Amino acid sequence: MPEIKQIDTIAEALREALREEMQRDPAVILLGEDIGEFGGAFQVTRGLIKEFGKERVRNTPISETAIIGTAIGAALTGMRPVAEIQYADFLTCCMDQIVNQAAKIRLMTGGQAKVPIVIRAQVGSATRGAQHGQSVEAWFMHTPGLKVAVPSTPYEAKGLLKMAIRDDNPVMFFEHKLLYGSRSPGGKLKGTEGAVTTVKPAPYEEYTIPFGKADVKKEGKDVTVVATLLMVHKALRVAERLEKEEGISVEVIDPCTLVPLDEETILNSVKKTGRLVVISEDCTRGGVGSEIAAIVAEKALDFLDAPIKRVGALNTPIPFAPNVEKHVIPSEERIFLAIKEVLSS
Amino acid sequence: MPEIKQIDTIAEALREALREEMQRDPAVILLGEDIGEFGGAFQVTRGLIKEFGKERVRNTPISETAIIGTAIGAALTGMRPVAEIQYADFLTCCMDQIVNQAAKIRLMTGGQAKVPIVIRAQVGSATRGAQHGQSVEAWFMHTPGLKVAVPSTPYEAKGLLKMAIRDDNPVMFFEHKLLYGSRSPGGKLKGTEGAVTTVKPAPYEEYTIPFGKADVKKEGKDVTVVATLLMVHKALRVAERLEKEEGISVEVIDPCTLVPLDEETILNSVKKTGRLVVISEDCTRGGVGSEIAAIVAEKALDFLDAPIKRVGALNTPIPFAPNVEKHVIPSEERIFLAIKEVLSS
Amino acid sequence: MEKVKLLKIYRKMLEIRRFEEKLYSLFLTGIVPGTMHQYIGQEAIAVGVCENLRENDYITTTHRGHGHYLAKGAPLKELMAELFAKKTGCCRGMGGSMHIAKLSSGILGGGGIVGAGIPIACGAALSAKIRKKGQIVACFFGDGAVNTGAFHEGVNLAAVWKLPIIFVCENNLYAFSTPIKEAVAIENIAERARGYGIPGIAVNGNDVLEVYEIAYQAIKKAREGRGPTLIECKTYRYKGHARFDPGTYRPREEVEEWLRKDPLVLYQRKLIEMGIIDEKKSEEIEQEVRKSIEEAIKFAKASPEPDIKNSLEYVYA
Amino acid sequence: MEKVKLLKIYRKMLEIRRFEEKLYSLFLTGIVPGTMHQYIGQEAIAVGVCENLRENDYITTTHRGHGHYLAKGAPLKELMAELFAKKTGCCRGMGGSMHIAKLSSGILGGGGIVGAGIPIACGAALSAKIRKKGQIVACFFGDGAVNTGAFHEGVNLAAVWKLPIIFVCENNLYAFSTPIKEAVAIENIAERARGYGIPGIAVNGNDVLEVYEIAYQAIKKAREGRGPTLIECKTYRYKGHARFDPGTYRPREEVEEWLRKDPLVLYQRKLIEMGIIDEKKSEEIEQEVRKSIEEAIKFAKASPEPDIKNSLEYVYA
Ligand SMILES: Cc1ncc(C[n+]2csc(CCOP(=O)(O)OP(=O)(O)O)c2C)c(N)n1
Ligand SMILES: Cc1ncc(C[n+]2csc(CCOP(=O)(O)OP(=O)(O)O)c2C)c(N)n1
Ligand SMILES: [Mg+2]
Ligand SMILES: [Mg+2]
Repeated sequence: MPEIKQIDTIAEALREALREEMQRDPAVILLGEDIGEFGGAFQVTRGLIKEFGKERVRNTPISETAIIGTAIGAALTGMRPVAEIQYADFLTCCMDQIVNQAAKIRLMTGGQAKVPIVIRAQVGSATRGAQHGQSVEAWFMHTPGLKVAVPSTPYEAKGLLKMAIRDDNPVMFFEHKLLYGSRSPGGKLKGTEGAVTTVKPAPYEEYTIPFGKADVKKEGKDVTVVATLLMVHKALRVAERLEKEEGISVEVIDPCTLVPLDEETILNSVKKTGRLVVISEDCTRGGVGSEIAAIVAEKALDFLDAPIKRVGALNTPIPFAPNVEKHVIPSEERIFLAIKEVLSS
Repeated sequence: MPEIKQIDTIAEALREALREEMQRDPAVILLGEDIGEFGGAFQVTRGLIKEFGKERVRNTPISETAIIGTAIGAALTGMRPVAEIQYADFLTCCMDQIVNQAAKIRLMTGGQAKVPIVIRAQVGSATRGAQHGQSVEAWFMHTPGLKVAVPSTPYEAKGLLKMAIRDDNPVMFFEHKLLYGSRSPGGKLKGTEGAVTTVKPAPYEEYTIPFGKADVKKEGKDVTVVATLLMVHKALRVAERLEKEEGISVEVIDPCTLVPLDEETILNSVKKTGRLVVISEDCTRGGVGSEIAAIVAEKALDFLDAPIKRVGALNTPIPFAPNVEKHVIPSEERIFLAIKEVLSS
Repeated sequence: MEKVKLLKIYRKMLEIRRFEEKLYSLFLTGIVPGTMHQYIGQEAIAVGVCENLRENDYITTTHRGHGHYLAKGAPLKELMAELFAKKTGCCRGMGGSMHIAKLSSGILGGGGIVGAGIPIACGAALSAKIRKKGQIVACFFGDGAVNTGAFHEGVNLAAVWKLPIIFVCENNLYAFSTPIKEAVAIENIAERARGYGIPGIAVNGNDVLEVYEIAYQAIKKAREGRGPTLIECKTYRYKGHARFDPGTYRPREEVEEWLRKDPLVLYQRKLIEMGIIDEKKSEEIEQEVRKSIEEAIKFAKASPEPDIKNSLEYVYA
Repeated sequence: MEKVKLLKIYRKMLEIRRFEEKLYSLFLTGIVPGTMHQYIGQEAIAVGVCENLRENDYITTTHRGHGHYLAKGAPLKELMAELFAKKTGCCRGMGGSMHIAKLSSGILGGGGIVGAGIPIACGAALSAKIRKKGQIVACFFGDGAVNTGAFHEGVNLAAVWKLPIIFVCENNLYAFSTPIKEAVAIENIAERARGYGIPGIAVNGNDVLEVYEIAYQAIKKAREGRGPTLIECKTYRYKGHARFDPGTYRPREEVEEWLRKDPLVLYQRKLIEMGIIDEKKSEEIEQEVRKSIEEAIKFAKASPEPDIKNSLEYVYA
């Protein structure tokens, strides 16, 4: 067997990040449903219970409020818990603990307390119906006191998760179910439009990625595309096609974290290209794209040569039928047309 | 005593709306904490239990998930429940029922079911600290399947609530704690900057206000201001001052409902004035203002003569100390400066 | 119990079993999209309870809802079509396996959020109480649900308001991969009932007649306005949790032990002993059931996909 | 119990009582902003429990947290300053009455969300267990909290994981305006414990020595790794729920009956009977307490408001 030098899947990159941080710091513990022997619904924590024991890898009953509340209480008293919420849709079951407790405790205690927790949850739509596919990043962008990470490749997954664990604040860590790239239960759906080969492998060596620094996934000069998670990959493919077919040069920016947001990189790019398309998988109305569009309309309006364009999910719960679901989620076709539209005005 | 011909407070306007709808339709029931004998934390339901009995005005234990879940189940089987959540901050305690159930059931059942519920909750900051003052409208704008109403005067309060009750969909009905205008427990705080005299009284006669129709609270030609709830009143006062002191003509638009949103009225106004300031009390990042700014940046960019400006709360949980709280919430001074800024570029 | 009824129960149980078996093999061929949670092994519960229900009574189900749907008497072919994501499905292809609903049959819906159906069931019970039509609600959920806040808030409200509802906990010993011993520190989930001031009873969930009898009493009580009951049915999940999960976290001996307590075999044996059924009759029912399933598959396959425009109109009423 | 301890308990109870009384009159003058929930009438519980705690033990409290803060031994003047919204407050004026915390005294915080502190307390207990410092957690909450999902999920987790925690329910018979009879269908909240597999005990919450004794046993058990206990303390809220609420929804006879069972008077009488205290000693303590409160008021008044820039830096660590 050849020596493994890099990590090619996000699932493994996350696992490695957890492993390294747990080795480094005994205060790091894991909490979540089915994360023990089973290794998590998406197998991210596979094997960790064997390595670190039941005391640090804690399988919980189905009780999201208890999971997050417990993580908070442990964090207040010296631990650094990483909680897994099986689907981001279930964050609604512990919304109070996240929004009213984790995010507010530091301010409410006048800076006495810190709440170093990471809440991992996966978003994205993949034929599981309305309650297992919503993308909810925007709610948490709107909640001061939280940070929000959105890794799109193994490289970012590992570096950002390690950073999140070391951060003294609550971090919402969103993973995309179609990007895990594993074939284990709940893993990559072969043959789905969304199932892309992940890029940017993660090295095994020690590194972290600072929050608030966007990654320019592709440089370009005609139009700025800001995209997150799975949409980074769709945008890159469309960019490639536009370049090849029409000679259009697309700059693709991956913010990597939504809070803090690297406004500077986005604004500089827009100032250069004069055009902006924002692509995120959440519902367009009130979504991630709205915030980014608003920032640009406030801070770089004079540089815009065309209306801003948001590409997001249609404003509907996710339907089960794959043909309708496909229509609801931003497709490469829709992204393609949006970029063309922005370029033609 | 002179004959009462109109309703001067929002609390009374809401009560009258509930009373009229309960008289009209036996399917209308009320659920919530302390809404019975006590009449609700803000006295909106005062007296209704006497008039309609314990069967229809149902005092609940402290269990927001049970309140909303029960409302949904009753709605699925023929009732039209109006649930009161004592503070909008506590919506986090029933977020799943609102987001994953109420909002999605109709689509998930392929249109078989309808969920005619109204969820009343009050927002706004008023020296109660971080967990009793958050404005959370934006989360629900971002949740397809819900409608969102934001009445700013007794007239709208009554007309929109009656409409909400008759709507076959779940409606999030946001009231502002400083606008109730009553002196009962939890009522208007005299002497606070936010405590304004409400305008536009409600008649006792029968009327409803259709959703999705903005109300132009003041016509103007130099700048468009879109404001909600308490901010409508602050905007109007600033507009008055600007008009008097500097001869600036401000158009103040109150969307009345955020979903559906009357984009047309907003866009037409911006096309006329070329300038937009959006004022809402929620945190600026990812807030109501972001969505409205994004729409305008998409659909009326070419008409803009100046960058869009959002005025919202600073991105922090609400601090208790009144001097700091005042600084966090949009003040008339901040609104004044924002409008001036937009006009000077 | 009358013979017809006994036979009807058998037929229903068999229908669910064969439906799930067939579905499993269809699923492996890739023709059925999404995920699914199967009811095999727990048939006695859905049937034992639902045989006590009137057509206008309500049920709420879970992510594992195929069995409840069939037991409540909703059309099989619409269930199949739903799983095929077809326009003719009970939810027009919008719900899928986790979200089975048929309102005209009193099936208020399944759900992908564990526990969430419980307060909703209470709402239906409240509505039934207010509208005074004598309806009751049977609220199904798993052992995993009993640790959610939704369970607690819902059951407490039902107890305080004496709602006409029965809470049916299907304790199949696992919530996904998590054994019940890791999730609660009590022997019987039924013990929780006392903390709400309602009766709680643990029954053998693999014995359809026992389930029927206990449900009968509880439903009678609910219908008479004497409040809710919590019934814990001990049973076992034959398959893995969902889809590709092989369920290997369960000890082999445990699985085998439960396979020996198969509710369908148990009941069939009893019917034979009682002289209600013989090989011929049994085969006859088998054929009928298989035929209806084959027809449903044909129907589902032939049905069109949901059209996009219409589907998006379901967001608002 | 030693005399010093008995006297310390008395002093603490008196301190809370006088603090709240003084605060009430200050509040009426308009000098104290915001809202507040007072602890008068429930002093025996906070003191009876906290006198068993070590300095590095933890407590979580609620919206009604002044008493717990003082009982755990955190500085009185910082509490006063907090209520005055001053920079020298225990939370630098950022928390206010509903959000009393003093981490260095093990007070993890109060909260405006009923029930939400319960799972947080479990987290501290988990951490204590993992870090093996022999710490325990006393988690305070009201009768209203026991119907929230957070209570259920938290207590269940603590039971399953045998966490070193005691759950102290202060049943003052009302949640805001809602009488306990409208909120649960059981006689004693302590009965809920059994459903989680932990012991539950109802005690007279107005008898500080009874509370002390039961808490002592439960804390010992927790510290020895034998898991949590639910203690229900029957008591009464003297004032309305908050601020201007006159609490008129409560029958006058009920209020009067409870006023006759005043925990402070009861305890004072006992101390006199035991010969621990006499009029002189009692007056001496009274003076000390009043003095410390007056000093705290002076301190709070003289303290500066929080400055805006610094305050906003608390959002992130
Ligand atoms: C609130 C919530 N948390 C977690 C999940 C993921 N999940 C789906 S089913 C399941 C196990 C449910 O167990 P149980 O209630 O016993 O039902 P069973 O699957 O055994 O029928 C889990 C953890 C979910 N759907 N909802
Ligand atoms: C989740 C939630 N729902 C409602 C409220 C409003 N509220 C604040 S205190 C209270 C009553 C609490 O009663 P209890 O727990 O008995 O405590 P007590 O006030 O009697 O000390 C209510 C309803 C809240 N703060 N949080
Ligand atoms: Mg189970
Ligand atoms: Mg109480």
